[in-house]
Amino acid sequence: MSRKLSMIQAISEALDQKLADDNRVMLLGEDIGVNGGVFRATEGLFEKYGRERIVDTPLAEAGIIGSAIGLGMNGMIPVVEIQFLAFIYPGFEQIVSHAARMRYRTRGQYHVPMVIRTPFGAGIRGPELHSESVESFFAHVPGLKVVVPSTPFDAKGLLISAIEDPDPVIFLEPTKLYRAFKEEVPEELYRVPIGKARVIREGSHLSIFAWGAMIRVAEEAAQQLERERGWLCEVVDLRSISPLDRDAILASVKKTGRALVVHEAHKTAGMGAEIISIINDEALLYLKAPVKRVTGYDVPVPQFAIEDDYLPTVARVKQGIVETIQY
Amino acid sequence: MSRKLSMIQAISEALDQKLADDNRVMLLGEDIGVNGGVFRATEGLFEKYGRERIVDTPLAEAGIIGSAIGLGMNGMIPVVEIQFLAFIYPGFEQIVSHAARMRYRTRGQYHVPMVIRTPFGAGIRGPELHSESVESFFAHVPGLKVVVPSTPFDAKGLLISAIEDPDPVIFLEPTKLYRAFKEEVPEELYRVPIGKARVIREGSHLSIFAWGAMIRVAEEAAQQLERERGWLCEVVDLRSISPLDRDAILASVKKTGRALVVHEAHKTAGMGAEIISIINDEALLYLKAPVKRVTGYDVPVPQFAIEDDYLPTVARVKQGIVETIQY
Amino acid sequence: MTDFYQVLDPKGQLLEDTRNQISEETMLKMYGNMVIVRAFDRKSIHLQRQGRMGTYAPFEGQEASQVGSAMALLPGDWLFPTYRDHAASIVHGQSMTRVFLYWMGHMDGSISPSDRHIMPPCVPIATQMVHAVGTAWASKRKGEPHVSLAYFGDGAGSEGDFHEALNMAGVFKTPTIFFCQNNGYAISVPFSQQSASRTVAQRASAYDIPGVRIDGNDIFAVWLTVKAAMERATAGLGPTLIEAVTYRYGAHTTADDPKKYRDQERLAEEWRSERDPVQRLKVYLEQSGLWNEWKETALQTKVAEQIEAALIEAESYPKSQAADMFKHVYEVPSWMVEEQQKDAIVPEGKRGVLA
Amino acid sequence: MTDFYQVLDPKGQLLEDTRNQISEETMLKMYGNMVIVRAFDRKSIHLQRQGRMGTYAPFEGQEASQVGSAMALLPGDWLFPTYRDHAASIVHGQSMTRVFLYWMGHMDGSISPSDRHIMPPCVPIATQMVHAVGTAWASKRKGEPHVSLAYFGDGAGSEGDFHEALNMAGVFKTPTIFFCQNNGYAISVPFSQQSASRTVAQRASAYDIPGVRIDGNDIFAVWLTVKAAMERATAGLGPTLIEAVTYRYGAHTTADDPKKYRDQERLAEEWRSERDPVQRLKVYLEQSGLWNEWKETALQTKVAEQIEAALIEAESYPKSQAADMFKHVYEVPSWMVEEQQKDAIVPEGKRGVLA
Ligand SMILES: Cc1ncc(C[n+]2csc(CCOP(=O)(O)OP(=O)(O)O)c2C)c(N)n1
Ligand SMILES: Cc1ncc(C[n+]2csc(CCOP(=O)(O)OP(=O)(O)O)c2C)c(N)n1
Ligand SMILES: [Mg+2]
Ligand SMILES: [Mg+2]
Repeated sequence: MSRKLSMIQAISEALDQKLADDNRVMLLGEDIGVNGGVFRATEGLFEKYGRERIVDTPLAEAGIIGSAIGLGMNGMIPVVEIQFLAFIYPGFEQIVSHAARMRYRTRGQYHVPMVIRTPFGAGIRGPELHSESVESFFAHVPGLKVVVPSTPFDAKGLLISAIEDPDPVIFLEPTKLYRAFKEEVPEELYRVPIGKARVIREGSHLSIFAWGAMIRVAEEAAQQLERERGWLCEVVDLRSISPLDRDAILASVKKTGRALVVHEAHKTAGMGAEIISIINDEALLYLKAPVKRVTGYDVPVPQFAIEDDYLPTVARVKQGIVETIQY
Repeated sequence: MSRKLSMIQAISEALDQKLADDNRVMLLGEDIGVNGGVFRATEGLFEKYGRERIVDTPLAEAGIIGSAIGLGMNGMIPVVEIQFLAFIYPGFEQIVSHAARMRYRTRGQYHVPMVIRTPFGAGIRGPELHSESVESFFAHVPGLKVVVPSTPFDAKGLLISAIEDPDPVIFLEPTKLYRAFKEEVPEELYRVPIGKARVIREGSHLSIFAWGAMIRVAEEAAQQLERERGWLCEVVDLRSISPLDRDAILASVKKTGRALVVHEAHKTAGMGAEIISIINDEALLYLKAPVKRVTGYDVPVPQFAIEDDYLPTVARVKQGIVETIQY
Repeated sequence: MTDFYQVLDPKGQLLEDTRNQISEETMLKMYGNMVIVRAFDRKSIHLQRQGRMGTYAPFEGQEASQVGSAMALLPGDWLFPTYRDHAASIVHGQSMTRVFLYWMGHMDGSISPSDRHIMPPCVPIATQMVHAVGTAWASKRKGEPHVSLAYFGDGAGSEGDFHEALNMAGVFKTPTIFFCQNNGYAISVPFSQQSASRTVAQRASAYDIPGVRIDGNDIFAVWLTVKAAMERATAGLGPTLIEAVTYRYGAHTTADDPKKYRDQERLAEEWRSERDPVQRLKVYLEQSGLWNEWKETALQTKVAEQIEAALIEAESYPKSQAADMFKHVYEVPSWMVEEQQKDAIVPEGKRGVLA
Repeated sequence: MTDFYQVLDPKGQLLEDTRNQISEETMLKMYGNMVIVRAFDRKSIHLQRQGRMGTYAPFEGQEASQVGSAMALLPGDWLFPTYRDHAASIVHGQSMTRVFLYWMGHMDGSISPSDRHIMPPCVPIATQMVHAVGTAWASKRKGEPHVSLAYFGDGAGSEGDFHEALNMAGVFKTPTIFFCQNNGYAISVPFSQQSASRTVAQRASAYDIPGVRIDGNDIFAVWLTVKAAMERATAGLGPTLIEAVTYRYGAHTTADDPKKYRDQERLAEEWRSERDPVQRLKVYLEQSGLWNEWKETALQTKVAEQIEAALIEAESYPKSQAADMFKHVYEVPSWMVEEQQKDAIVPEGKRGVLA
């Protein structure tokens, strides 16, 4: 059975079902208890599972993430909510120097089955530092996995996989998509595998690699160009930022010979560069044109009055496609 | 006039001369005062400039970097020493969310003329977390500059430029090179410009892009292959990681048609990817082979017994060159 | 709630004679300022509801804390507000126009008046506290008699930066004033769950610096306490931690619903009717013959006009433009910034049509 | 220095009657443990000088703090050492072999015995303190009567993580023991410059949790204090902060030269001759008729043999290999790990010769 759910509902359901399924699962975060989370991802869970398992923490991200590491090492499965991605920085050391390395340092004796969920990305008219997308920071850290859903279905299935994953997973939720649309989501527990991309639109002229809120921008651009020029762009939702699904990237680009990456993050040292490098490594000779990056600019995400100018738009993606196809 | 100095001496001299030159310059850090710094970069400066300007701080990186931001906004030029790169993480939020953005948020009214110096990189048999090279984190942050010297001469000139730069500069000092060799260093104050690479070995068969301690590995590999096969590899010391010297990268690769990047940092989402992307953007058609990355692996930097296996070696670089040239 | 320093009790009665410490002029200014910022706050909520502003963080209930502390400052003092301290910013000299612009998401919303040091509202919790150590330290090094005052909330007291700031300020005896508005909540989390300690002020003892707990709805107590802290600070005696006990009547931000986590009607009503900061000063001024209904009416009219004028100015201020995003990333733009700016200013209609 | 809890004074005299609290067997074990770890420490410095080990962090002078606290623990308790707390690890059950391996840079150097929870030495200062909140919290949730004990230094008290750990442990009443060895220095920085407060223990009042300052060179005081904290913790009363005042006789690490920042000869000599933890227990045991020179000689011989055996084991332990680097990055290796492993194990001689 399935019903139509928004992404936030799908996330909430995944949490609920894993809480019911596994007594070791605990949620930790600021305002996630009585208040149900600032985006309401944990609505109703406090009443259902109690204060032992749905924990309103003090305002201390290093403390939250660090104690979640300890909880994870001692048999719990902590699912941490960070209120917005930029507020993960106080806990950055705990993630990079500990969560990602505990299994390694102890030669597998201890591990940290932690998930850190956090809304990310721009486009919601948020104040400063509510719109960051710095996924490449985490992708550069061995020992972490990084996941970004773009649909309610994937959000539920990926979150369940993340909670069941024995290693720490950074789970980035595109704020803009929380309530953007609904789709059929199965009622039962199901998994979407981490590390697997999904081709959401087949095509032969060019491959677009994207994730999160940029998927919709990519799709729209692809649709318009099909209508306008008959070009068929393949859209690949990478879903996992680390590890990237190299096979999917290569399969698509070997077919189309042209590619474009869309991401909200700053261009320099963003994940677009890594994707280009994977293509360079293994499919250079298939390329008919340079791989294009349509990304956020190398400037701080501006105040919201002009955030739309910062973000990749359908027009910018289309321009990139045109330039790549007509190279 | 010049004399032969090691890199640490050159750094020390740059600090000394800027302290003498500009009363606003202050040094802050753990053990930099009476003790002269754990690597002795500040030896003798406490005695010379006193505790007001050479400040032994509490063990609190967010506090050090955060207060340096305030000092910088109110007329001082703070030069912070972080004992090892990994210990910058507690201050990561201060760097990313404040130092890098203060000019932007205040529309130029306040700025942070801060330098953060820190030893980085492996190869000194250091304990855990004493050998990281995560320069790409900082290169992904607009508003920061990132600099890495590979010679005593450049260290002094770049550090002086960094201190005089009105924007925050992350100054990464390859620990392994501190005392590796000496070279002629002018006595006077001089600048090496930030953002400019240096071709340290001309060549026509392949371009090697590297920085810091990897320069010596790259040079050695190039020399051996010239001897062994007569191949002339160009070695480009990027020196600035942000901004990268795109012109130098493109000029070299357009000439050679083949390129290889060497860095100690983990491969995925490291700066090698960005360099490949710059080449992809502007010089794809010049490439006769994929650009190779010879880098640290996507594993935590291991304990020192096997750190040499983690690091790019001359043999690995040579293998990369051979594969690229014989592609 | 009673173990704090109070001068003017909730009924508007003076508990200690402050006549030679606070002039009548100052008292009237305190009142005028509280009235205008309250009106500003209500206007902002209204504008947000109308979609003319983004998410907004109201402060009604906390006027005495913000106005009293900011009024104590001298023009050269540095002010570090959070996202909730626009009352303090306005009192220290920020224009209401600019505060409107900030909440409208305008790029120019956090520029300080050039003759003041009013920092942009700080969003990441507690991070501004260490900046205020640094600016104060610099003032001290330069021999300037200025303090840096950092606002923060009860929730902020749990962050590591709080601790590092207080310790460093204590070690270097910087002229920093750490001003906590303990409004009882960090969004939904009550202070009793936020902290293992009963008060924020007691944390000062961890650093052997003075910690003072005051009635944050008593503007006299606030003003006098900050003045005393300023004296200590500029005398080279170092920082002070002040905990002003107060309450926000409304939501955390316009995106928040306080009914989800507290008995909003009862509690807010109780604070408003029994401990309101504006009302108690008004009663005192009236009883002292310094205020009357006629003056009140005139003030309210003036205030409404001023706010309206600021709003008109804000709404007719030149809009932020894509090009603004590329300014002030560095003093000298990087090549990436320069090049990407060219890409960004292509008009949308002109994109994707090259062929 | 005297405002702390002391049971056995520096002259080996008992200040309070502890006979029914600490058994003779325990006392003898305390002594034996202190002797062996001291010998281990000296051996390690020696090995480092010979180039058989990497940089090493010695703890001589701090034996009572480490041995006394670790001996108080039960097998199921969690131990979070720093880079200086191998004495504690050894006492809690870590093999000396593994400690040697750790300092030899071996990949297997931080594996806990499988029937203990001994965490790897924590390098980034204060970060382990929050882990000990988490593990203790989990013990509590599972209803296991175990504590988590985190070691840290006086310098660590300045880090934000110290504050967040204490506050969170206080809020959730986790069975965590925060054990500070205040050895007076964070590398070169004396505590007086590290902290605005005179003691570490007083910081407990910032969290309304108990803070105890003890003579860290008095193993009885250490043991009794940790036992009391364990009782509180497992009774659900929450964390305790313990400040054990002690001194490291030697360098911060073998890479450090204490003469640069303190009057090393005078100070270390003073501590060693006047307050040594091993000597004072020895005097007490001798006076109590529990110890004599004959036993001492036997112990020293046994200790030397044990250390030698551990060293031989460590030096003949299979060397770390490149392939080890790729293990345990994830439970299931990523494709990057798998592929790069293939690259890494190409023998050096085989590289660069494909042609
Ligand atoms: C580092 C960080 N974490 C989380 C947030 C999200 N957040 C914004 S305000 C707030 C509560 C702050 O409470 P308090 O310090 O009491 O100040 P108040 O809002 O009551 O004025 C939170 C959790 C943030 N802005 N920064
Ligand atoms: C976050 C961090 N910053 C800096 C360092 C470098 N460092 C290693 S030990 C040390 C001093 C620690 O002093 P203390 O906490 O008193 O412990 P002790 O060494 O005296 O046992 C410093 C600064 C580090 N390991 N981690
Ligand atoms: Mg609050
Ligand atoms: Mg110490």
